[in-house]
Amino acid sequence: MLLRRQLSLAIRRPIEIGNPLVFFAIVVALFPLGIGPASEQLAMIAPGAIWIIALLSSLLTSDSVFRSDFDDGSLEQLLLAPQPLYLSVLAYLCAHWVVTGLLLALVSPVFALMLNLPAEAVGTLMVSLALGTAVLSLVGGIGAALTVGLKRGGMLISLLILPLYIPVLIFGTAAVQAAVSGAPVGPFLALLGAMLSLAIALGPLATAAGLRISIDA
Amino acid sequence: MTDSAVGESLAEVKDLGLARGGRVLFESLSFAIRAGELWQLEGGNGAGKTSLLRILAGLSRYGFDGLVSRAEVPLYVGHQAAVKGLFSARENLSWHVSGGCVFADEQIEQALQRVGLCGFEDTPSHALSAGQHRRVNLARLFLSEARLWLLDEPFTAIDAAGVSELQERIGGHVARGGAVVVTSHQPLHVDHTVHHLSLDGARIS
Amino acid sequence: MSSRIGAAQKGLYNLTVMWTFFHKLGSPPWLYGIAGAIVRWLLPLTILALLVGAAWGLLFTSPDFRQGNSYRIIYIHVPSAVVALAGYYVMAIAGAVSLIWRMKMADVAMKAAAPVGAALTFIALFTGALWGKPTWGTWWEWDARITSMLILLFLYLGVVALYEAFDNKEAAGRACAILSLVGMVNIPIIYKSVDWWYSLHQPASIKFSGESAIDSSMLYPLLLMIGAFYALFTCCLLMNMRAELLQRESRTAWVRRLVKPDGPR
Amino acid sequence: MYFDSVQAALSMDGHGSFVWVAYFVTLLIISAVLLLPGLRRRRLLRQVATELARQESGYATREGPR
Repeated sequence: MLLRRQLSLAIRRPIEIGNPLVFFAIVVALFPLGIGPASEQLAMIAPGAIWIIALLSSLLTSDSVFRSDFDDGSLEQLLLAPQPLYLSVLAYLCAHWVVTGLLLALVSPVFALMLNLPAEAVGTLMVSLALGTAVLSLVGGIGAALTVGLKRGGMLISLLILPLYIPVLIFGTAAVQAAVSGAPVGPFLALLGAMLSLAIALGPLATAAGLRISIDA
Repeated sequence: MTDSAVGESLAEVKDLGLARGGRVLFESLSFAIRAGELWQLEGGNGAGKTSLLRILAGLSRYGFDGLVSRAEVPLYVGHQAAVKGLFSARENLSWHVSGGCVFADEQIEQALQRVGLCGFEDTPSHALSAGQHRRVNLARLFLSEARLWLLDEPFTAIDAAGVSELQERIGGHVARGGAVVVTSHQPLHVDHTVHHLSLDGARIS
Repeated sequence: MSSRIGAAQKGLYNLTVMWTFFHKLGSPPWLYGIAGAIVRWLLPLTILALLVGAAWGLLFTSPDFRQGNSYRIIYIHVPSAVVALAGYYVMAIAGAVSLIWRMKMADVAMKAAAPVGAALTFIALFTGALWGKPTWGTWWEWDARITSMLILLFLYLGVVALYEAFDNKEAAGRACAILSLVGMVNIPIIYKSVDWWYSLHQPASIKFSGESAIDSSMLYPLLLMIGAFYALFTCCLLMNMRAELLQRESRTAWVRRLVKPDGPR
Repeated sequence: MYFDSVQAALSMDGHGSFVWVAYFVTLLIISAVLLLPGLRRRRLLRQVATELARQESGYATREGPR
């Protein structure tokens, strides 16, 4: 029920969904300008580039997950809700993932072609992005919960959470590079899946505790 | 409205002490809120009324010493209206974050009428005035199942008719065995014994 | 030589035993006094151990046959790295204790551990870079261990920055406790993934002498330095805690009595 | 003593500069980390002392600066 509320809230304001996608498109366009149009160079850095941009866009949007509810007081009501906070936070983060991560994964083939990533790697890219952005949203939620009470939390959240994003980035890029070079992709995706299960189990717990502290401050 | 045995305590506080910025607001404060009681918290600005209410509600769990226990999750109406600008009044209430159960449509309609918002059910909330936002929030009084109500300055930005309507609702709730803790500067005209807890001298009467 | 390592380790050991034994009492004045007592004898011991270890490692051992004398940096690089990592765990555990049992003293310990750990991590990074120059010819080498050290430094800076960002210091302490716990869970994952990533890109790179590989004449000074660094960390932690206690309890009676023995009751 | 002369110890056949710079910087940081808390403690104690003195002579109100 809460998930429906979050999704309707997000859909109610389409521009909010568009922002990460536009951000993604612009930054992807920057890369060829920065590195030069030669296609083999682009192909070489394409997996890493796409993953880093996905990571940054997830980070930028995760700050506002709780902020709007915190400002108008409905976050306090959330703490008093009869259902456990773990589920409510999970609903919040799933809504955030669907709106940013999933869409990114669906749209990524377009950007992959722009960076002329070999076609057979696009499938792996989408799957790894879908899995990876879920982990990013869950971990980003922890940072958002801790900094929601602060006025100038935006920059701080990146310092807190980026080190925790590194394993996801490493294995996500490795999965796509393996796909490019034709190596088996299974193990990398399995690792991403393992990280996802860990993030699902522990992420919302830390986020819930973080919310209780930010509300109390 | 489940009727509870009168005298069953809904919230217990044992030697509660709170200091803010080095100043001790109150200490070793003990009292119990029983069903069928109406409490009014008094005290100047900054005397810690809101903090005490938040501690009672369980929003603040750190930063004070002493024990607070409560029978069930209370209904907390704070300064902020907890109303999303994007949603209409009806959506705000039907999907309300703390409302576990989903209310039938006519229940919401009836609640909005009681708060004087009939005709505004479907206008997006950002078109409503601040007073109307608070009325949407206060409409939850007519919907909530919680027996313990914690109302923080409920009468601000509400016109005379609304205030009397709310006081009558509070009286009804207390009569049916609920308990209400109100922080307000206006005296309560309710035909019910009002327990006063003044935080200035931490006196209980 | 090894008796001094034993002393430092024993000091640390009975400190932890006392700590868990007394943690019920956890009252500031007691902690202030006991920390002072420990620092009084641990500080000279640490300085002595550091000097002896450095002199021994620098001047008395023979150079490594492959890298010549530049390997002598190992005597500060490896100990600071090891203790920096241990420091993060100390901070995370102190955070957990302050969260679960609501103990103010653990919160003070966490706040005190963060800057010391960050300084040690920086030493490890700086000496690692300096060591990289003669052996690999580049100032910054994306070696697995040095990259993990860099990430550890970011984790430390994250905790310190979060603490400064909060106005209400108690909430800051709890938020940092959560962040350090999340960090603690992630450290093994980060270390493994960086090691794996490193082996993916440069499988054949030479691995400079790991602890076990070096022969005994170089090993002893290293163990001494590790013990000395542990003692150094404990010393700084206790001194920082004393200062932190004074800051938080500056208005209480025991601090007043401390300043003026016949101060007002 | 492995090195036969002080000069050899300084040069360490080419690597000396790196080794000594590393040790010097480490010494710098360690002494900073060791000294800072002590100074801070003394400053805090002095602060409390001055505040006490001022209170006794009755200038500041009961609150006094923190």
